[in-house]
Amino acid sequence: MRLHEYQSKQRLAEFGVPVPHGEIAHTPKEAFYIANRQGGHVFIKAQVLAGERARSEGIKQAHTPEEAEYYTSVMLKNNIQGLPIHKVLVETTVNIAEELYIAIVNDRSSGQPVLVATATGGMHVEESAFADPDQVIKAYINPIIGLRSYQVMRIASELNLPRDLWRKFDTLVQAIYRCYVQSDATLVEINPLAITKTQQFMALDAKLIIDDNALFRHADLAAMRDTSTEDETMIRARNAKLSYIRLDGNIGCLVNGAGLAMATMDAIHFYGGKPANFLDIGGGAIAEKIQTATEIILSEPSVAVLLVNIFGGMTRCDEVAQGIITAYRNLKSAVPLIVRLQGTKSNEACEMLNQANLLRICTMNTLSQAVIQAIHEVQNVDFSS
Amino acid sequence: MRLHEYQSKQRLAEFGVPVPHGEIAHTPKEAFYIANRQGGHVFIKAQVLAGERARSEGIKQAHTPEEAEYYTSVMLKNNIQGLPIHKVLVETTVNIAEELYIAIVNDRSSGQPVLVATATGGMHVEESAFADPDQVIKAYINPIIGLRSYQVMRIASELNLPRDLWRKFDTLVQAIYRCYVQSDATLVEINPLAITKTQQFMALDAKLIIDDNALFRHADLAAMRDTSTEDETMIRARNAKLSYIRLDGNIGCLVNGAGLAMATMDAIHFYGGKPANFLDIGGGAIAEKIQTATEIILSEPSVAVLLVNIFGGMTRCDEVAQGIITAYRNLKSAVPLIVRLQGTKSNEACEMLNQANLLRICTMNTLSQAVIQAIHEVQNVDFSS
Amino acid sequence: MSILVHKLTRVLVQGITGREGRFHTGQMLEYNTNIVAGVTPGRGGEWVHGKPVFDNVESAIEATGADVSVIFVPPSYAVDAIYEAADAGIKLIICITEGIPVFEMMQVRYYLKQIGSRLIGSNCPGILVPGQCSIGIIPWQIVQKGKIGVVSKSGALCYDVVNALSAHGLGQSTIVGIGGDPILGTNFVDVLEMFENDADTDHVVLLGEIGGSEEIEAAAYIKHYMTKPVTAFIAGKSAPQGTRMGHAGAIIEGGRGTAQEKIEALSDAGVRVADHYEQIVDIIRESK
Amino acid sequence: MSILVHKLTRVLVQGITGREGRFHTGQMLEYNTNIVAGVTPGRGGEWVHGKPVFDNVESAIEATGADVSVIFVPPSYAVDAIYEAADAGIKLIICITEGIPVFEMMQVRYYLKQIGSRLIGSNCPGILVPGQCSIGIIPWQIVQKGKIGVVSKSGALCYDVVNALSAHGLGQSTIVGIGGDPILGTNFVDVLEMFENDADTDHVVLLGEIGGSEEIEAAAYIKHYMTKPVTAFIAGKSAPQGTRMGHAGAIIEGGRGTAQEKIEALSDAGVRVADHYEQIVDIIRESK
Repeated sequence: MRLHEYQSKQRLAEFGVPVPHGEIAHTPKEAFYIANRQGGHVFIKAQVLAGERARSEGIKQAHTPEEAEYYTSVMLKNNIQGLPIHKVLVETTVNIAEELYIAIVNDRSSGQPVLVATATGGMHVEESAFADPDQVIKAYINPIIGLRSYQVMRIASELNLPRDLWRKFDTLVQAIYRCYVQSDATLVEINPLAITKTQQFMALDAKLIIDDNALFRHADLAAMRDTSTEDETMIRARNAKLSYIRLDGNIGCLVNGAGLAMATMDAIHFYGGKPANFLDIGGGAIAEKIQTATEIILSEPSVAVLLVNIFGGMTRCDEVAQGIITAYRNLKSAVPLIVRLQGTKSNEACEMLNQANLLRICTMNTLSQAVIQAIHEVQNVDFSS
Repeated sequence: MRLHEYQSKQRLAEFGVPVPHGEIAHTPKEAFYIANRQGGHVFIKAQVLAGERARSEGIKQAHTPEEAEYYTSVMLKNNIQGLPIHKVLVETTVNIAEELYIAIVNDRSSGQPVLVATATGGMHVEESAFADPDQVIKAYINPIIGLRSYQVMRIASELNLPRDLWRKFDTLVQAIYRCYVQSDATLVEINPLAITKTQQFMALDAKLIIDDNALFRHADLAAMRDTSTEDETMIRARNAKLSYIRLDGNIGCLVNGAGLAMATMDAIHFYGGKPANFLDIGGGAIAEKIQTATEIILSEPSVAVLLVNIFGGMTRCDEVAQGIITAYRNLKSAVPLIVRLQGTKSNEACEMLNQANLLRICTMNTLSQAVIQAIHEVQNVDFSS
Repeated sequence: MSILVHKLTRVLVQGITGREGRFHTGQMLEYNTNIVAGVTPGRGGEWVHGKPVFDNVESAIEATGADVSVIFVPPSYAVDAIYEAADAGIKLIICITEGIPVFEMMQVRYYLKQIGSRLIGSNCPGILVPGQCSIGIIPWQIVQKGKIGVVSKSGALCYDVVNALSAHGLGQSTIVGIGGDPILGTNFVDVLEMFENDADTDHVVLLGEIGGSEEIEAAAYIKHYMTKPVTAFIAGKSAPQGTRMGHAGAIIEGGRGTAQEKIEALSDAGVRVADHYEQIVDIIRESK
Repeated sequence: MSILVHKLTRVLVQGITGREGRFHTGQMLEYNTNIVAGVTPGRGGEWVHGKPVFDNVESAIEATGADVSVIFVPPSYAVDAIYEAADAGIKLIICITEGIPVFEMMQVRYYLKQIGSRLIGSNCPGILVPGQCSIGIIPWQIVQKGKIGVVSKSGALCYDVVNALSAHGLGQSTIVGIGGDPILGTNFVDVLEMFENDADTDHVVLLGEIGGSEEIEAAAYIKHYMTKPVTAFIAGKSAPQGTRMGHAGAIIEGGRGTAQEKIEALSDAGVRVADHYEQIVDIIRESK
């Protein structure tokens, strides 16, 4: 789960990381008053879970409360990467001497957290990192021992930080690491990390991603979830513990297992079709969950056909069939249904589906057949519309 | 540094360990009111840093506020093992079904913390542990990984705890371990740990000892130090970072290094004398610290002679001589001085001492000579007094 | 022969009294897996499917000589179960549990490497040796004894492929589900090495996914050390780029992790990579 | 020959720019110890007593080939210094620093055992090989080359004994101060074993104290494995019982740790134990 900038900063500040003074505004008027209290010179920053806000007019510098009000009013009508902006962070401007980049992220291949830093932060950090990999400084962290100060001092040295800032840098980075561990974060990123003209470190922008598997023990973080930009379908999917991602095609997919779900999308592409979604019902799903999943897909206006690809191991095909049938009956849906079921109780399932009197249903033995049939159905729909 | 019972309980409670409701009273009247608020049935427990309070009338059960007031008034006039009682804990009585013993302590020989438990707690725990070592249940804790739940469950099993209490026991013990680690404790002991009639765990008595070397990072714990029972000399010694322990003899000892200080005491005993104190000035002490140390020893009325045994390595003997001379001059002391100095700058030091015109001074080459001379001086004093 | 486990492996089921543990213990026993005991703290003395339940792993080992453990414990206790098994001397631990926080997995993985226990998973379907034993949740109904070693990150996709292999007479030597979580106890390379050294395996099927670099490392291993033919499929070629791990993820992975890059690395190592997973059977049949 | 270190040992001083580090570096150099570099983070590029200072251990090793480190870093950073030395591959780390919190010492001791680095101390005077090198704070003015190995928990007591030995012509092969803290990186047994195997040592002096059970373990080792004579002294026979570690301490130590118990165990192992430390010289002379 990703946190907003203002939430990330709040969390980091709890561990002792210095951040600029800032307040959240939901209206232009609020922004005016906050800016006024801060002397007029503020940044207005759209709080939206998308990257590259600066390139999308999501960050503006105001020099008067009126400007703050104006930029806020423009922003709140805007959206970034399709996400509406419901609030902005009104933040005091800081006198910057230098900008660094620093992050802690889980490294899959070593199975360790890794500290990453570059001497030049800002929005071009990735490009310059790719252009000159040598300037990217890394320290792998023993997950049992934790981050050692000597590792941080070494990074301070490689970043060419002024020597009298090294201990302060260690204190800062240790605070970031504590925040990372105690928040069960998979990423903590501060970009830019400023050194102010008074030789203080300050996190000008921050991003935290929390491990979804660990949210059960972080009620405070779980409560930070911003559902204001999620529609009902997304919330329904999450509540049902369905992994659901909308895509821009028209073939709805209902599959068990993330790997098989991706492989099914790949097969649709392979035969020239376009999936409307990724949906993994997980292992051992029962009829109710399948019903919810089916209803979610059928409720999407873009879906012209539903392709079901289930290989029953822990998942029982009869439960899948039952869920699908109930959903179709509930919604009285006429969306064509292409079913490919294999494994546990697949014969029973096919029998159930055949006897369910759904409007247009087709059961197939192989995924290839099912995909070709689905694409065929879509083309029919396209012609008739 | 050892904490009082009420402080230990307060600390444990912060980590989620259940303790009975209790309040501190400094006067019998306070005890009356607290007992009254708690319905009259309370324990009155002397808050004093000594063991075996129950055997020394330091724990009393009251059934009315009047009784609470009475016991408090008696206790506050009393002392335990020579320590005055300045406050009592007035604590609600708890309905107990069973009493266990549990502690976490640093184990020197394995270099790990060890969890120790017995199924029968209370004040006889040590005797019964020695009588039947098999009933003592231990689990060694990996200091890097921490205490694992499976270890606690195993202990629950060996303690024959009811199975439905195992998870609750794990939660409790994990809280105790967190308290131990995060307080830099060298001991956390809960004795007895009660299981109440409603099947709750509750710490009826608790003892924490904090690692003195770690106090610098625990300002809150350091502030809990009770200096009300320490006299000025003890406080002065601690503030000067002198390791000082009063003993019941009459030969004052000033030595560098704990090992040499103990060996000096041993030599005094070997030749039939009795040391008045243990005092380690530490390594590399300068004149001022030596002066303080000398003044502390000379200020004790029991001291009939001062024996100095210094082997100068990091410690410079001239600094030692300077400190001693200044102290003798300051106090205009007539206590005989027996000095044995070896090592760095010992010749200069002897020269300084010889020229200082102290009243009665004797420099010796070996410790044996010095000790025999000191004992001789003491006997002279004894005869003359 | 087989890899990792065999007919005589003495299996312990941690979490045997739970819904999943109980059900799959029944399934494994039906396949004649040599399950000797179960463990659930606080449930010692019970019996499940005729097997004794112990309060802890140590006493289960003492009583039954269990040497491999399979874990069906819920995520909040699963890591503790892994530590317990490892500390009790179990050298192969198969963790089926899904949803363990990743930081704890990093810690336990590090610890197990130190003390020399192997972990498969977590969040994996386990290991199945056709005709010998099934340790985990791979449906044995679909397998067939043969010479193809299968190693997969995903579960259902693996079953589907194994089912197709069996349907075409292409039996399997050992099937290993290593799991698809970011932190894996055992990687493709580990299993490939075992297959390379296994006399009963003459062909390997590798089922990978987008994300991570295990397939790239596998390609490097295959290129330099493997003599047996490998057929692969990488799921997620058409997947949209997922939530990016900030700049850091991109910088660290350095552009690795895409299906295309994995396919290229494997192809370069001489692996035949299927465009669509149903082609795997055809590719193997053609090569015979 | 000698144990642990010798003339060619390339010594790194961590904390070389501090007051203690600087002073003792001078002392060690006066004894011709082969100090090659110092480390103080943030002070790289400076020089102390003609030796280069580096910002970190790794670069110091790269530049100078240092293979043993001696630590004079204040307690709040000393543990980090030990980890740094160990992670950089230093196999012998001598920590002079006093006052390190005991929990951190337990952690670092455990870690060093895993990665196979030896720690002497903390809170110890170090190692001195007469005529070869002094690594730590043992005053070299009092030593004499010879055949007696000395191992001690305490500092000043050790110096006093060594001084007396030298004064009577009883030279030393190696002097090792293991420190008197509750958690020791290296124990009596470790050092006794080295002396037993050292051709240059024909007699050992062991200086112990009350507390802990290292002397008991030493007695057991001597009894079963040692052929060379050992003379010992245990300080604290007349000490009052210190602050008791609650019931737990008594239960865990089971009555061990007193001077009397240690003296008996050592005597039982054939060690001649001095009643008073000035007797040590006499005992050794008598035995010659």
